Amino acid sequence: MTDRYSRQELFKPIGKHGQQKMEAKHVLILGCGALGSANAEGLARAGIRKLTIIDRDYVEQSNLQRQQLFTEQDWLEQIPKAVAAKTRLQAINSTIKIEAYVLDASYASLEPLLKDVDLVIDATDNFDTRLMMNDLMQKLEKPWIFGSCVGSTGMSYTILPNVTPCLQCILDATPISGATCDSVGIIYPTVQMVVAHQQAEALKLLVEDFQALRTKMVTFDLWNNYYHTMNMERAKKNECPSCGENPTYRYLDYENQTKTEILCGRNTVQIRNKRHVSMVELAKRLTSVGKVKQNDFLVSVEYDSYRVVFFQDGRALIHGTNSIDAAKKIYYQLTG
Amino acid sequence: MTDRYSRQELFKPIGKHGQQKMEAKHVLILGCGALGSANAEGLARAGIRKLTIIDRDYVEQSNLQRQQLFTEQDWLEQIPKAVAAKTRLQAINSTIKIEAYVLDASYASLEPLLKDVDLVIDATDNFDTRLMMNDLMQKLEKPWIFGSCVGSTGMSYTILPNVTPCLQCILDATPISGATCDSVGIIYPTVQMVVAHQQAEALKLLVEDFQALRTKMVTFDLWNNYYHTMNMERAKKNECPSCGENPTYRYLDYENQTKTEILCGRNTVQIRNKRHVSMVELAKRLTSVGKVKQNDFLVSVEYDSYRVVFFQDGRALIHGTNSIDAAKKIYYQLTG
Amino acid sequence: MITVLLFAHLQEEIGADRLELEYGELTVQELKEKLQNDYPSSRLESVMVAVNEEYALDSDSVHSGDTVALIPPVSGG
Amino acid sequence: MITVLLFAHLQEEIGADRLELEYGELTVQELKEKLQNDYPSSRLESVMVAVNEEYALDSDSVHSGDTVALIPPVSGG
Repeated sequence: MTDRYSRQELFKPIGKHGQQKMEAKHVLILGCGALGSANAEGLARAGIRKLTIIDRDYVEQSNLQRQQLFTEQDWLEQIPKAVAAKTRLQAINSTIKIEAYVLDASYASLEPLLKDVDLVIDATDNFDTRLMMNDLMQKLEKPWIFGSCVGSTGMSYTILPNVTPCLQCILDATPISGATCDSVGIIYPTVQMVVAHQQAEALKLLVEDFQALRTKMVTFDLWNNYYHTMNMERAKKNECPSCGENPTYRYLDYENQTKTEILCGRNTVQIRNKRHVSMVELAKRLTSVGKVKQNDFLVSVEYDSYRVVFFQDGRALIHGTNSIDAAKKIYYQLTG
Repeated sequence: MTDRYSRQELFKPIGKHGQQKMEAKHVLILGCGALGSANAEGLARAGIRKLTIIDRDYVEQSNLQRQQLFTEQDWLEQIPKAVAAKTRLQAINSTIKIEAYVLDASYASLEPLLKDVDLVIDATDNFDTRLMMNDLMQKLEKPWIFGSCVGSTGMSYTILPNVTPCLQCILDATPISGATCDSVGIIYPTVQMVVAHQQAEALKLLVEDFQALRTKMVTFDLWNNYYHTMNMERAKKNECPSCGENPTYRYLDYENQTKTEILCGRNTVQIRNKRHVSMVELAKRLTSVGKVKQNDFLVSVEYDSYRVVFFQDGRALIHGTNSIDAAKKIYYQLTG
Repeated sequence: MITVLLFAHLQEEIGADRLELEYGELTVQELKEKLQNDYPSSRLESVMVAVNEEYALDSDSVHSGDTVALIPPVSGG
Repeated sequence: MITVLLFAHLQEEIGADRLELEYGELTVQELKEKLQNDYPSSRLESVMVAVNEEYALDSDSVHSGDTVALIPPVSGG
């Protein structure tokens, strides 16, 4: 043994035995923004065998305030986040294997990457991707650790197939409209607090100390000094389409996946999404972002140089771009 | 305004007004190990005016598992932590002023550096330095944020002169013997969790949202899933020698300061400390570190290539080095 | 008295981070409806509810002395 | 019954992270003495004590139903 992990091995619940287990494990981090970069740094320092990082985005100036692995140079050169992260992480720990993918996570793109993955850490910024991941992890029977944050509020929950309720159980029947960092802001300590919880749970899973897992959902508010835990046993639903007795994994079906198409010559991208969004709620929310117009059929908002129109059937038009990547990014900045 | 801090300005309790306040502030971070490096990164990203970092140590391999700003290269070149931190922080944010000092914090070395400091963040690894800092901050009437961690347990508390109890109130009458990372280990999420609390409190102080301050002491255990807050009002003591009616600031007196001397030709450093240490308790504790011998007058322990002997009058001999820095480091690794 | 803890956007919409309500016994669903009525701009549709730190269903009852947390799922990352 | 939450080194020394004690009313000081007696290897000298999340003095009393947290100050950083 080298001295490198000595302080972690001295921690009794890990020990040399736990460190050996950890050094055999492969973790995938979905998203490499604030939560993803901090989680990646933690696992690289802890010395797992292999880390896979997935992100569709590149480093922007407004990321620097809270995204831990990135520098001004990464922003000036517009380096993709997964690539910038990998460069920094290998300087931190050259002994672990890191694979970085610049891609938009979908069922098709993710499943092949999950083959020998022991654990997934959620660091995405939207519930479409999370619900797809939830189905996929139930299907593959692998654990994942939900995490999200906005403002001074964050939450985390460890999901174990066949043991705990899944994300679908918890969110079922509720149209989702999470607040986003682009509408109400975010401070760095909120990120750290979510990551502290995700990392602690990750270490427990990686060293196989299942007894120590939290089992409760944590929600906190660092500015208002709240820390709330919620026993989740009653959330488990037998008829859950993801983890119930007859799972259908509906977010893995082609027709339920989010689809995008460029509308030729119109400088517009159309996004089609099966998720139900309440028009009333959406309109209320978007007023903090830009000028909102609303009628019986649609809600429209001016956002930066874009105009985004949401229809009741789940479609959205992003006017002002021909880039699918740019359009998706704006879409999730607005809808979460 | 640039886009750089936009997500922080969108957060209502900060806003553009709070960001302006923040950009006028000077924070000193005492210690640049695990807590120090993560706190420094948070404040550099948040965009304060000036950051002063103080640390006596250089980067070692066993630091890399949890000390956020450092790379393998820093370890291979044995760069002092304050210097390595500054280099990385300026790459993260070139617009703030950073001063890095490689020095052992004492009353004499610290006081001149505190002149225009608005806030101190505690990231030291021992209670001798914390109690000296406590006296100094009471004397100068400046706020500081206590933080400490070991294993999966950490704690944090915000100390405001003339408002809250001080560290001396809380620890009074109790001989201190904090467990250290070198005896029982530490995991990275414990660090992040303490830093999340310290950073949130720091932001509140820097944007002058005093109403939002936590006021309670937080103690947590991430492995055992504990989160405990403690109302501290009753800890305030009128006769406290640091914050009471007739303060004596005893840790600022020369005779109460920790003193070191090299014992010529003996490859030994002597440390003299007025702090009362229980021999019985010390012996119990050191058994986890190395081979302990004990008699009515002293406790001795074999630690790495050193032999350390503690006497009842507060003296310790560190055999096996002529370096005061090395000796102090070992001393605090053992006593905390 | 029922104590209601508010998280995320509800704090701003309701103008407080905590409410003390003098409602008699009612269901979670009824509590949400009353709040929606009293605070028309609050978005309660997708909120998770915990009663005394336990995940609660819409049909569960809330009694005097209970602490109810209203937790809108946040999605940032 | 008194619930005692244990932090840091006390967990290992006492072999649990929580105790449920059937002691009658006693002071904080007496509680510490009893524990020291029952668990001779525990280091209770410099421990901070909270009773029901409030900083407690040695002379404060502890009653059945109270939660007592024993918090040894940790010093790492």
